[in-house]
Amino acid sequence: MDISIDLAGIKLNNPVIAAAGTFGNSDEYGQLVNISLLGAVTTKGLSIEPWKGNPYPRMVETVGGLINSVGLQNKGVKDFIADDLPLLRALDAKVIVNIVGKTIEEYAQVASVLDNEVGVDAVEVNISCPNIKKGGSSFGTDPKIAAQVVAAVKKKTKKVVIAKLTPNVTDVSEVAKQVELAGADAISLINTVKAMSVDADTRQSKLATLYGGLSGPAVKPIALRMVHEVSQTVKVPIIGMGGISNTKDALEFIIAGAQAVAVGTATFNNPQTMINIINDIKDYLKDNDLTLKKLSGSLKSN
Amino acid sequence: MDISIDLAGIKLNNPVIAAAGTFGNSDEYGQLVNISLLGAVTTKGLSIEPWKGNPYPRMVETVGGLINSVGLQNKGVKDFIADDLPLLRALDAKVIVNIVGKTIEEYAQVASVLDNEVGVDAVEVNISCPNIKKGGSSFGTDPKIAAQVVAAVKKKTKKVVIAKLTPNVTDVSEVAKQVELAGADAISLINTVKAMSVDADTRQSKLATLYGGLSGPAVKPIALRMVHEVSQTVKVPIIGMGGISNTKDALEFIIAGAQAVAVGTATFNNPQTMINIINDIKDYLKDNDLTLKKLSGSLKSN
Amino acid sequence: MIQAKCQIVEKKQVAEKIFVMVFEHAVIASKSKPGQFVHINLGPGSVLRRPFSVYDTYRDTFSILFQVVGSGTNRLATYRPAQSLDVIGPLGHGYPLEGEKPVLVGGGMGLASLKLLHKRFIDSKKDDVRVILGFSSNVCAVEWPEADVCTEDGSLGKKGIVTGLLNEELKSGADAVYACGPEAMLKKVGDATKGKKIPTYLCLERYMACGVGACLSCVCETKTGLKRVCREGPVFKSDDIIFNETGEKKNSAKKKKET
Amino acid sequence: MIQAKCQIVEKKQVAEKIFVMVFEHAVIASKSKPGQFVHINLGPGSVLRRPFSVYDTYRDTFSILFQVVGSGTNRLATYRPAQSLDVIGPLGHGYPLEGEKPVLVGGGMGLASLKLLHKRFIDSKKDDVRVILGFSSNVCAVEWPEADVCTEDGSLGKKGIVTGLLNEELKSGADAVYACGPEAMLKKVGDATKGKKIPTYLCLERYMACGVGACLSCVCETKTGLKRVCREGPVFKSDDIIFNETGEKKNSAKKKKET
Ligand SMILES: Cc1cc2nc3c(=O)[nH]c(=O)nc-3n(C[C@H](O)[C@H](O)[C@H](O)COP(=O)(O)OP(=O)(O)OC[C@H]3O[C@@H](n4cnc5c(N)ncnc54)[C@H](O)[C@@H]3O)c2cc1C
Ligand SMILES: Cc1cc2nc3c(=O)[nH]c(=O)nc-3n(C[C@H](O)[C@H](O)[C@H](O)COP(=O)(O)OP(=O)(O)OC[C@H]3O[C@@H](n4cnc5c(N)ncnc54)[C@H](O)[C@@H]3O)c2cc1C
Ligand SMILES: Cc1cc2nc3c(=O)[nH]c(=O)nc-3n(C[C@H](O)[C@H](O)[C@H](O)COP(=O)(O)O)c2cc1C
Ligand SMILES: Cc1cc2nc3c(=O)[nH]c(=O)nc-3n(C[C@H](O)[C@H](O)[C@H](O)COP(=O)(O)O)c2cc1C
Ligand code: FES
Ligand code: FES
Repeated sequence: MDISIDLAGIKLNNPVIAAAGTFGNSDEYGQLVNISLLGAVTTKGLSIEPWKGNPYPRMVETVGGLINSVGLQNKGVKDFIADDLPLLRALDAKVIVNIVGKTIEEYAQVASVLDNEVGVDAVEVNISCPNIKKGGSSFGTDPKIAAQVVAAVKKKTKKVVIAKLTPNVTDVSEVAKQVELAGADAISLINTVKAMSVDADTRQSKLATLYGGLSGPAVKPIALRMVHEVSQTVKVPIIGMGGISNTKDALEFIIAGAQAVAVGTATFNNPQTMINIINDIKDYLKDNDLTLKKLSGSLKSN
Repeated sequence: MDISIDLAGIKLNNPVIAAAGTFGNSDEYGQLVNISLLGAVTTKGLSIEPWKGNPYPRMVETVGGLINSVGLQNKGVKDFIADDLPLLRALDAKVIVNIVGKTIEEYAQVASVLDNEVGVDAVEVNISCPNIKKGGSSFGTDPKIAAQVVAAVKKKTKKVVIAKLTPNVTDVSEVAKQVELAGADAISLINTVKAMSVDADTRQSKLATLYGGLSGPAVKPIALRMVHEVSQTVKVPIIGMGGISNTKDALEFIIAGAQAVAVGTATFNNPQTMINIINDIKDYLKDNDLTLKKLSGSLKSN
Repeated sequence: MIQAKCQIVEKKQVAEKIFVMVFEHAVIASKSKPGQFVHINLGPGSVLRRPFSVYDTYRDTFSILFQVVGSGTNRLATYRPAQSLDVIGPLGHGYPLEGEKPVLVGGGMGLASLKLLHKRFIDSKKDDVRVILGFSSNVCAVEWPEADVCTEDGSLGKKGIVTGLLNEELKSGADAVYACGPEAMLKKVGDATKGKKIPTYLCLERYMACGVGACLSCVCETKTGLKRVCREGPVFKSDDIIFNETGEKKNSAKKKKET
Repeated sequence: MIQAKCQIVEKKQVAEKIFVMVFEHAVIASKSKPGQFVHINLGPGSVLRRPFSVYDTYRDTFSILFQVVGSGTNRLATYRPAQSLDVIGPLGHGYPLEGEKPVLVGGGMGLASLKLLHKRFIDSKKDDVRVILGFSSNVCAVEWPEADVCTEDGSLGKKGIVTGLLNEELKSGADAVYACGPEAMLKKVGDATKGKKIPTYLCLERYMACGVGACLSCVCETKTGLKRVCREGPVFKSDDIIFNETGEKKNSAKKKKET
């Protein structure tokens, strides 16, 4: 059964994508997962220069979720191209490179460097980074600034540009509308939800930072609502994510309006999650005599 | 051990409150819980005329949480005063009445009717209602409108006014700042997070409405972060809530900056949750040689 | 209504995915009336309790009959004798005992709420009580020797649905009807006695959160307004229930499509 | 590294809250080297796996030794023989075998990573291997006949901490040190051999999510940059580790208070 999709011009063998920051940069999961079977892999947020990220501890489990404060540690675009890209190129799966910056220019620079690289199918603009010029609030919480970042990246690359939205906003569809107008070829959401966990014994944050980002099944109902809202607003394809842990979850996102889905936290629990979803989606479509195209956005009103 | 608190002039025997909409209007839990032992009970959102709420189904369980779309069904302020208030007056616990409206005037009217009633210790202004004049988006997502609602209520009552904030905003501390300026005597947060659940078989929302509100342990890390943010911004006392299910959770909120805590969803799971927290907080304070006052907002930086 | 840790004293599988679980608790056992239910906490990790009819009581024990249909019932089925679960009960208003020739109609697991009712009728010397049970197929059938059974696929008992058998009983003088099962079936049972002055009691099953009337999630439209199934129900007089509201969801979905 | 359902073939409680759990899996058993770990999925409802050192291997089985310290280990302790758990392993880089007179130093459950190392030393005819174990008290002590034991409260073995015993061994010619335990202890072990040209290997335990190097949650500062404990570790050369980073959190908290 054909479950390939066209994502803004890129052909994915199936709609299942590894989410940024949860699947490493190349073959970290290669011994456990046949990565070539995935629709696409997204690499960890990449900046123009290496970033050190936040101190340890960077991760705490919560009910149905986890909070991370990795802080976008990465080796910088040059080392990525030298060390990791060759391995990624050899995969059947498409390659989406998640890019980050502390100024609009930095985003544009990373995109520009990647533009010449064979094997990079799309760049995903992670606008959840702290905007150092605006006192650290994230680029993605202001629709105008979000649009500026996307426009700047668009100018520097012929690759498909995906805008990755943050859920920490009053009106996610307004942000979606603005990044679409700025030229985003696709939209992915949600990034993690700003969250906190306190150790009642030490009376400190359980992370080395004060806040982190919540992901996993706990945020799924929020992510699904946002994907639906955005799907009612924009025409570009949507990659839905946030807590997807099994085939039912993936189907919910597609029905609500996503063309593709990404899996993050669930991979830590079971690295086979994405492979299982790919197989089971086929069964569901057969059983219900549907195609992915018909399924996507097919939510019936009540 | 004394764990009483002064909440904007009301003396609560302890800092544990039943959250609005989860504990009924009077003695629904009376056979299972000694309600008089609680710090306060908050009644279900009350409007000037009866509201019918949303169609069934109104509730769906998710991982670590539940989504409800009860839609503020209530009998209206007159019947409440006649049927329920006499029972509430007889309790040792303080009584907070959660009020709702579809226009700013409706909020003010409910507050005005309640102002003469003995046994109502505070009104909690639920600004998460759909603002019918503004196309249905909630009053609480716009700091200015949120402040207007609070100011209008303040004008009509001498009772303590608590502003209950919605988490569905980019900057919750901005809303908090504005309602404080408008005269709120205390702030409570969070209300439920806008969310969705889809049935992959019927391809419909699992609720009769499209979206509902997520509560329970799943949202706790988000609620805790917001309580901390708000505590850094305002001076009025804070009632923290969102997923509190045990004493550790309650302590986390108090450490992060709350003066009191409210429990909602966890009561459905175990009606004894609040009683357990009240008892265990005492032990914790003894063991750590602390008072509630010292504990509140005592988060140490990392 | 009380909340108590109740020890499981017996668990037996009676059909595929169907279990009887017996709990020990003298107060809940002695206070439970036919049609009432218990609200069970499934242990760490679950958010909501799950409601089950009191299937039977015997001395200091009460039992439930349940089918594994989702994650909660799946979890429940993993518990074993000697373990304890936190139970609230008995909850709701049960069936009043009326009529000399009552008919009890159960659809699927709905039968669970009728067993104790049957027993009480026999106890009160109303021996002329009939039981009609309908199942989708043989697979989920539960034995009840006195019952007339029908299955949709004819794999057990008569082929057909319960209202066929019910109509026969009504013709031969049945003077009270008690039913529990899927809402589509309940509606048909209500229709069968409509205008006939035969008291008809229907037991509704709705998603519940609190189980005690506090959360307003389990509401049902009636002629006297919205009622809470957990508190004013789960048993209602057939005439009172406005069934449209339940179907409203799907209907309005269709309507919107057509326009 | 593979991912496999592994059946529990044995479970025994060896002290209060301390269990040995034996799993059957030929490949994981045969590939596991001393100091490596397995990453165990605790079943429905848990988000993250939990890492445990491979305690021992025997034919087609491998075992872990674990202490119940929180919700995850509590859950793990509820599993029984004949049940299966999803295990990823073996993971990480273990201890290299060096020295003629090695000393193995375990603090608390850290001993779990040393048992197999001890076995390999004996296998390779390095009989002059010493084992020093330290516990906070008798309560959590685990038997290891060859070991010198000390407890902080003196309730078992000598009263004191492991570095006391270690220094004696160093004086009497120990030429390699292997340690696993709380980071404060590891730091002291590192200090004890600093500048002494005695190869010292420390096994770190950090919160882990993926266990395979993908998520960057388990990082540790080293002289050659940030390293992933799950992938480049958990065993590091003592000289390489920069311990300050770990303490940084509390230090900076104090500093801020002082200013
Ligand atoms: C008053 C009352 C008495 C009940 N008595 C019994 C009984 O004696 N024996 C028995 O087997 N079941 C009984 N039920 C139904 C039982 O509560 C549900 O089957 C159970 O809650 C499902 O939980 P789950 O997590 O396994 O299923 P979920 O995963 O929540 O749902 C699985 C499927 O079950 C259906 N379902 C879930 N909850 C309900 C519900 N409350 N009512 C109807 N369908 C539901 C849903 O449509 C869904 O498709 C009763 C329900 C009520 C309200
Ligand atoms: C490579 C590695 C090997 C390990 N080997 C063993 C072993 O052989 N036997 C054993 O008993 N334990 C071992 N641990 C520690 C074990 O993984 C933790 O005890 C376990 O994850 C705690 O889970 P929990 O949910 O019960 O505790 P939580 O509720 O998560 O935490 C309870 C307490 O345990 C501490 N804790 C949690 N995770 C860790 C961790 N990763 N490292 C140190 N402390 C932690 C926390 O400080 C917390 O106070 C190992 C850890 C690592 C990283
Ligand atoms: C450990 C971790 C690291 C992440 N790193 C990134 C990142 O570098 N860039 C990014 O856009 N999103 C990052 N994310 C967010 C995920 O890609 C994803 O949007 C989010 O986790 C929600 O999906 P999930 O619930 O399936 O994990 C990270 C998430 C986690 C848990
Ligand atoms: C069934 C239900 C009904 C609620 N009704 C109200 C309400 O009427 N007014 C209000 O301000 N909040 C209402 N809430 C929100 C709760 O008071 C609380 O803010 C929220 O559920 C988070 O707390 P929790 O996670 O402990 O439930 C309701 C929540 C639930 C679950
Ligand atoms: S379940 Fe809460 S009112 Fe019925
Ligand atoms: S646990 Fe993910 S990198 Fe180590």
